[in-house]
Amino acid sequence: MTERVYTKEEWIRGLEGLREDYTLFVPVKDGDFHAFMPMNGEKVPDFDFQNTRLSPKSVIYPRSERLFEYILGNADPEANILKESSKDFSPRAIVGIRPCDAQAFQIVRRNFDNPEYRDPWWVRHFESTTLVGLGCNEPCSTCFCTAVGGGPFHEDGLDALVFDLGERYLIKGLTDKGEAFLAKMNGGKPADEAVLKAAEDLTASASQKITSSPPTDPLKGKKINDLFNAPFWEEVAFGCLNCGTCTYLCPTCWCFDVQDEVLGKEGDRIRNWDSCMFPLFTLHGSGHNPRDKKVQRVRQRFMHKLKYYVDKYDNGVQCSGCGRCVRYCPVNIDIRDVCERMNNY
Amino acid sequence: MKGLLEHVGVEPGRLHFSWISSAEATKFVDVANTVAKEVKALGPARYFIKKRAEVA
Amino acid sequence: MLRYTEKIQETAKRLLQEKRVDAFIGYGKGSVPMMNQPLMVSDPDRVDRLYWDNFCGLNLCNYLTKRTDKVGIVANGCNSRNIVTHIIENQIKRDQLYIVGIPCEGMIDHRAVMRAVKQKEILDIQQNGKTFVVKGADFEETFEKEKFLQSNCAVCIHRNPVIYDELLGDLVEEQTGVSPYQDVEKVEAMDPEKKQGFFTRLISRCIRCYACRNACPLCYCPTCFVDESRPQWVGKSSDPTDTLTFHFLRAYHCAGRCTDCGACERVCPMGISMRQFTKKLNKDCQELFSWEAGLTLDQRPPLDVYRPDDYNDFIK
Amino acid sequence: MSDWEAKITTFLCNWCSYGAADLAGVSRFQYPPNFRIIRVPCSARVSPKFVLAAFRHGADGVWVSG
Repeated sequence: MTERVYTKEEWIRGLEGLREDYTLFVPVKDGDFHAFMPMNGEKVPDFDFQNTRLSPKSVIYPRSERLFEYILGNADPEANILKESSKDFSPRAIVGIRPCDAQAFQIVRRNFDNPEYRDPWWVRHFESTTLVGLGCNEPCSTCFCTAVGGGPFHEDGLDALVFDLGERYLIKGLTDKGEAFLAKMNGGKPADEAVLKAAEDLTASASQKITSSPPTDPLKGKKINDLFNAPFWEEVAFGCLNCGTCTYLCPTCWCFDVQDEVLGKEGDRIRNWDSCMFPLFTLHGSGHNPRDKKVQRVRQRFMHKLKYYVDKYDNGVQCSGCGRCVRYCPVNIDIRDVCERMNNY
Repeated sequence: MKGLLEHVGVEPGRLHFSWISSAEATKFVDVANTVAKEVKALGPARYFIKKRAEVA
Repeated sequence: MLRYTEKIQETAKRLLQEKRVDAFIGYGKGSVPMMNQPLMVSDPDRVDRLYWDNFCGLNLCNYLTKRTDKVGIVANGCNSRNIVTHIIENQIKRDQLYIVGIPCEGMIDHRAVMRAVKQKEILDIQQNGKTFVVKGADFEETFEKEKFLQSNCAVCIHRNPVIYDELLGDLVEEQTGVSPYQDVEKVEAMDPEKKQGFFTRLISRCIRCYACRNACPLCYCPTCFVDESRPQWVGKSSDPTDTLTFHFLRAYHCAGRCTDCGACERVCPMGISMRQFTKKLNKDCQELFSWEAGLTLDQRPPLDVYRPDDYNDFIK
Repeated sequence: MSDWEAKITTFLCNWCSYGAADLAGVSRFQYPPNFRIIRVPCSARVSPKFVLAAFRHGADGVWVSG
């Protein structure tokens, strides 16, 4: 396992040097918040951030993705055939991804890459991406990663992890992908004992800063039907606007909607993010909608995350505790509160 | 409608409304000429046209 | 502002106990600072969850549509105007409502506060009349409320509720001398190309979560045009033209009805200022029809009626 | 660019302007060929969606006439 120390300037220079080998996605300050954007020499990476507004899921799973395309006509021999769109699967790296968001990819992976079903685009994007995490020195009060099996310096799901030690960064390679990334990166010195000790202390102190931790273990023992018919859903759902903020900001929401867009003699099949909060999500062709009430949709979101997923994959909840939905829900529906209610029911 | 379209940047000469009775063939021709002239003067539209989606 | 909390609780309790209303709609204190949760209480013993402060920027009229019971509701200036609009549009009947009016002094813009503390995490906010204290892990700062109003509140000229059954405080003085449409005028002065650039940039961050549409009390159609599929008017991808079409038509559907309550902007997770669209229409309604939405129950809105002296210049 | 001809989506009321266009035709009046006429039962049938749809499909101009 490689462990190297960089000064902050060295680190940025090292990343610059990697731009030939990788498309680097780095946190960039964009107006009021941070977003992962490709490092292109113009935008300055800013690693002094709490977390990005939108999760980095869009790097692997874009909000709209062209899957197939066709053209009509007689002149072109390639015409009249529905072809898979060409995609860029060259190596990418998300640098500065928080451990919770990296863990989220593992959660989503169970859905997109399992023995029954394998999503070729998601898997190839995921495999070509190196996740270089940045531990959280100062977790937010809304974070609850420790409650869902993660932590501010959790290593699962990451290829390398960076510790921010004030003046310097310590970077640890964790997987082959991470080691390859480090091998290509210039600069840095091998880490000494003092630095490793500092990193350990940081990890311990950060975990203690996580204040909210709704237990998720009791969920497994509950009966689905009991929770489904619980009386509290009406109350939880009352304020809900049925907007897509929670699902679109969530790093573990994976639902999509495939749309055909036809324009004259050409057309595309596009996969877009969809949200279980929208009535259209479950609308049948017949006009029937099995989830046409707000309360049914809100229940679906929480039941899926906190119960169905738990039962199906037996691998914890479908939530990485990043706290985005808690912070940005316009009507303050708090998943921690809902989880408590489900626990106590 | 016209006000908001122009506000978001569609040129004023692109959208026209008129009121012509079925007996007013001459007015129809007049208005048709004006409309065509104004739109031609603006050249081809470039804005608000749905092209192939700009997606990944 | 905070003093209203107790009064709201008392009133709600009384109304529920006297069976004047079946349910009472208000705000509850949120689990994170600067966020409040819309709340419905039907048990008189649970009114202590009701709350009021400077961050009640959501519009509660959303929760009135299609109700058949009798409801009590708290309403400040803009919310009361939306209630009027609802009544005019037959979304609820006047005698179903018990409106508890709150003279409003403006809501605080949570984004402006975040900017002022450089996006550091806020753990607690104390509100004391004209100032408020923001506390974080390693800082504590005091700000003047006046400077942190939501942009729609800063130019609001209808702070007092226009319709109510009971008022919970003395009417406040309305602001005078504000010029609400300065930003609209700035855009109006641009040439078409600049305008295109302005609006393209404005909505470039939009993720199409439809929070603005759903937070808007005016948007109560059973099927929104973006959800229609036969024919499909708008694509669902992140294509800029589709996004622009959505914002354009959403705004257009609010013509002559928007009360500039600011809920759309408040809820946007990406901080898009979509009031730039609706404000232009408000300005046009003001100039062409001398109309502001939701001020009276006795007059039909301008796009609803024909008058021989209607503005006619756009027709050849 | 020189052979560019404007395409103008035109919504005409069946009872008014469509009649006028018909009359212009039988009277052999000349008018420009750029219009793509859609006959509607009344100009009030034209929803703002139609106008946007026309622009989205690449119309250079839209003319609504009652």
